[in-house]
Amino acid sequence: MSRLISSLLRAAANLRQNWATSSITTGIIAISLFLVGGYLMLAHNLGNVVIGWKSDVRVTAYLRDGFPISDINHLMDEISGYPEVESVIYITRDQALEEFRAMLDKENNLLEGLEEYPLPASLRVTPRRDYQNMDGINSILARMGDDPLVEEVNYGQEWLGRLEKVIKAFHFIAVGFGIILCLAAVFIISNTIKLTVLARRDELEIMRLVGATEAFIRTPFLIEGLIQGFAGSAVSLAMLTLLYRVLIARMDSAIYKILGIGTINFIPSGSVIAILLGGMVLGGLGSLASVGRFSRK
Amino acid sequence: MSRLISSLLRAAANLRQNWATSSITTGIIAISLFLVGGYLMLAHNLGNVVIGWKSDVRVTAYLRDGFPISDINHLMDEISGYPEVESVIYITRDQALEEFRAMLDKENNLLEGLEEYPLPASLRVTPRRDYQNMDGINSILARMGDDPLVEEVNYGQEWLGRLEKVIKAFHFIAVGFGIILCLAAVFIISNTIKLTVLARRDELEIMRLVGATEAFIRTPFLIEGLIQGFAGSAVSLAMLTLLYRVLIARMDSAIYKILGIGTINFIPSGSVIAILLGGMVLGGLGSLASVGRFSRK
Amino acid sequence: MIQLFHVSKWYQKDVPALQDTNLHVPKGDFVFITGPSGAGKSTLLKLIFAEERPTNGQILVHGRNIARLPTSRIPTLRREIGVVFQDFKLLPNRNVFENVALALEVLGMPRRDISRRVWLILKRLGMHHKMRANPLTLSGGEQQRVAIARALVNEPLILIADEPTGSLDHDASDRIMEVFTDVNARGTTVIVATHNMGMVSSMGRRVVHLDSGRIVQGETL
Amino acid sequence: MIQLFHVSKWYQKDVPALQDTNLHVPKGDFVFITGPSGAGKSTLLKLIFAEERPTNGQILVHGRNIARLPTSRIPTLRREIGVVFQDFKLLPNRNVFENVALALEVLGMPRRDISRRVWLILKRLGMHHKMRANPLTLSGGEQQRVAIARALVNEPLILIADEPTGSLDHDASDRIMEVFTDVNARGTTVIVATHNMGMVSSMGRRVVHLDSGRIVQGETL
Ligand SMILES: Nc1ncnc2c1ncn2[C@@H]1O[C@H](COP(=O)(O)OP(=O)(O)OP(=O)(O)O)[C@@H](O)[C@H]1O
Ligand SMILES: Nc1ncnc2c1ncn2[C@@H]1O[C@H](COP(=O)(O)OP(=O)(O)OP(=O)(O)O)[C@@H](O)[C@H]1O
Ligand SMILES: [Mg+2]
Ligand SMILES: [Mg+2]
Repeated sequence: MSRLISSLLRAAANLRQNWATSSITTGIIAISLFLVGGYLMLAHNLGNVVIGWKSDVRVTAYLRDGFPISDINHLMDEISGYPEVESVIYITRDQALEEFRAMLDKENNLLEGLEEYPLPASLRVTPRRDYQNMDGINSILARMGDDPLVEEVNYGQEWLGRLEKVIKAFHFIAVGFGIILCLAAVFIISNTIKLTVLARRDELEIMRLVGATEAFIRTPFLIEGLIQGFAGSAVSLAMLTLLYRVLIARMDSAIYKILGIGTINFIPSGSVIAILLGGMVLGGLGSLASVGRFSRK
Repeated sequence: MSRLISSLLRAAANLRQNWATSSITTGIIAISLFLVGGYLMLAHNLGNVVIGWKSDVRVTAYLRDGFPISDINHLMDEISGYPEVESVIYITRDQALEEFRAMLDKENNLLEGLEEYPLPASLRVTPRRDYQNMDGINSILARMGDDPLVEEVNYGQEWLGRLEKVIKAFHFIAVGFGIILCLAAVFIISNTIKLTVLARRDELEIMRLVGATEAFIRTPFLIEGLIQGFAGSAVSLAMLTLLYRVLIARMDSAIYKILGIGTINFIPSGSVIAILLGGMVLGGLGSLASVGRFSRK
Repeated sequence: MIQLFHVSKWYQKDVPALQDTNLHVPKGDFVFITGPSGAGKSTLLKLIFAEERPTNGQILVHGRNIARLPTSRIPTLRREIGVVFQDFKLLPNRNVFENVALALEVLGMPRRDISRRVWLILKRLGMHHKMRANPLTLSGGEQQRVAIARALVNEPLILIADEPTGSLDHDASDRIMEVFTDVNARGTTVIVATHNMGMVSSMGRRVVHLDSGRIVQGETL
Repeated sequence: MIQLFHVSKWYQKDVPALQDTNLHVPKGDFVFITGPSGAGKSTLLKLIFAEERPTNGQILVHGRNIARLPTSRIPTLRREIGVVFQDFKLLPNRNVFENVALALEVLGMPRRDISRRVWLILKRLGMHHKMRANPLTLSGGEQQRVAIARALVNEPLILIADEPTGSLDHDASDRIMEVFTDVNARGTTVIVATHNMGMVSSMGRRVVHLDSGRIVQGETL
């Protein structure tokens, strides 16, 4: 216990005496982790944008003419009971025509001659968020089976397939760059610490010459590294919070609408903890490893 | 001249004698610039993906019935003469119906009863790449004016407006993160160099005590910084090239198709030069500034 | 008890710093090592506290064979030995008190005892008024006395002093020698390398004279 | 010609390192500065080559007022002065040759001339065989001779030596004093701070004795 206190005191003294070096190291740790955190925030929010895109996924079941409304209601009840389904709406022929007109926008007058919409009435089935993908759609289709009421089913298979692949490609790129960024942060932080330890080789040697054990020498270095790592990651989180607030305050809410998200989110709390722990582990282990490296000639 | 040579020799000797420090510094410069370059490559190629999206931009001019084909040909010739226009195609009512059927995909049988497409024949005008935006479309429309042959014009104004805003938002985010990344690289590199100079304060002091002028002391530091900066940026470019080759070789050509690009590109040559120069300027000036900072007590 | 058997040290291929040296320093002895610059005095001392390892030969310190001592056992050895380094080896970013206290901290001594003992030894060497000063701001002689204080503060079994009075005037040197005589009288084995022949002769102690890496006077096995 | 008028140096508030000191060292003189440890010898020397600035008083070196010399003019001053530092101040990552050559490189001398002159001075001090060695691998006395070589190699107008024989044996010290006498005979003003009273008296030169920051013997205005 008294050993730990004495190590802590020595670590604190070292940090004070090498304040220039310590603050630069802390700064570099902070900036490196800020990059990682900033990228995480970016990726996290762009991920939400992409999820937003997928919310257009739905199944249209065109109905055969001539069935009574009670049959249709019964089918709707059944479908909305599926665990994968969020909602079911009945679209009449007239509504479909209305929508088609709205889609064609200004060209309404072109459709003046068209009295009846060429497509039949349909049920519009929106899956729950977790099922807004190929697998989800397929399991809804499997449940629906071959109902006599349903003439045709359409869910933009081509479009959905393409979207899923685009998302996969983006995901691959995003994760790839994220990994590179993390590795770079680890490299930069550990090597910065190595530089600071290199500059203190004389100190290490003198300690050894007066009979200090490796544990005695390394404990304060470990503590210094932990403190610098903690301070660095705390600063990086503070900078992230600042960035987040600036973005929230300054960014046009129009942009959010365009991107199809309600607002931007901060990085998830798991990532906050990961940054704090990561900083400390990198600082502490980096310091320890560097001392070990200049351990004996 | 002999002064420069002597400075060069001293710089080379210093690099050799502080090889551990020098190589770590070079490594940190390399990794930092690699991040910047890697991000540039990413942004550059995603930019191409976005440009690909815009290639869907085109103007559809619905034609009034009853005009002779010679009039239509004449109008087509006129439009294809516009500097903004890439191509003009004539789409007959039958072709339009075919396309509509293809769009509705499997539901062809639903349209069995439909003999004639509700929309009239049209001209499909594709703008040149530079004019695939609101402004370009508007200037084409201005040229076309109120031609008696044209009943209605449609160019998906809503969709294009939205796309342009999304692109603007992405551009804003991409540039923002790029700036943060560049600033972080500058911070990390300059502070790493400051650490190495801090570790050599004694050397600076001894040089001053034997009568060295500031120029004599700083020139080798400047040269060392330039060399480290150059080596670092060269290594970063080598790593980028490697990354590029791996991506080219490993990435499924399907992904390119999904993303709508032919292949991925390396960063533009201007950026290559910027990275090389940036590394050298950062290395050189960082070194110089750090020496100046510990100049006199 | 320190014993060297046919010890050689070759830093480089061409010339040995120490050659086939035999020496026996009994417990409680007081020995001067003399010889011209580059004779190998510091090398001989460094071998005893394992800063350098011998190229050939065996070294026994309190029964331990230094030539074969595993690295992990070196700290234990060094804590029994107080060393005054020729170049002082003070930590530049700790003050005088902290530098001296270091020799006790490595032993795990409680902080209260450390304070008392550091103060006493600094007082004895006339350096207590500079306790809070940084070594870099001390005069040469003051630094040397801090180095001596650090070597003595843990009351070592063996005191090794490499040119401990090189930066000190005659009176101060005499006072240091009194302190050394005193700790020697309490049982510490003392080995001092020096050029100061006046001091050596006035002390009337055993003298080992080195020249070009060989003991030319005072060798014993 | 070096002149100090009422010079004081206070590093800290409580005690001055040098107090109201007057001194005149004519061109070509050879002066010893003596005094106990902490008396202010090194401080006095540091003031002359502007490592430290005086708190009060004026210092003239070859007509320049050091107390008011702008920082940018200091290198010119220092190139006229060869200094043997008490702690040597050798660059640890350059070899012996490069350390000595540094004093000529700062003058912008061609490399060929540098090689010749460095070799000659190292030979004269018996250190030419260690030309490629790193200072960290040298014995204390060897390092001191390299420091002396660096101070002498540019044939300075003034030679300032702070305890230049503290790590040297009697014979080596005598040889150094011969070299100093020789450069003095060629016109270099020599100022040596030392504790070695035997050497001082055998040389029969002017002695300035310092104690607690005051000149107690040999003061002149
Ligand atoms: N680490 C080393 N590497 C190479 N040579 C060394 C090393 N240490 C010492 N030497 C050489 O070994 C020889 C003996 O050195 P040592 O330091 O033992 O001499 P010394 O008797 O202490 O001299 P001094 O009185 O000058 O301190 C010297 O020539 C020195 O240059
Ligand atoms: N940079 C400094 N800051 C504070 N005090 C200092 C500084 N340099 C020297 N001193 C103090 O000034 C006094 C005189 O120091 P100086 O180095 O001139 O002594 P000296 O005569 O050279 O002694 P020695 O013979 O031990 O080298 C000493 O008490 C010393 O502690
Ligand atoms: Mg020695
Ligand atoms: Mg002094």
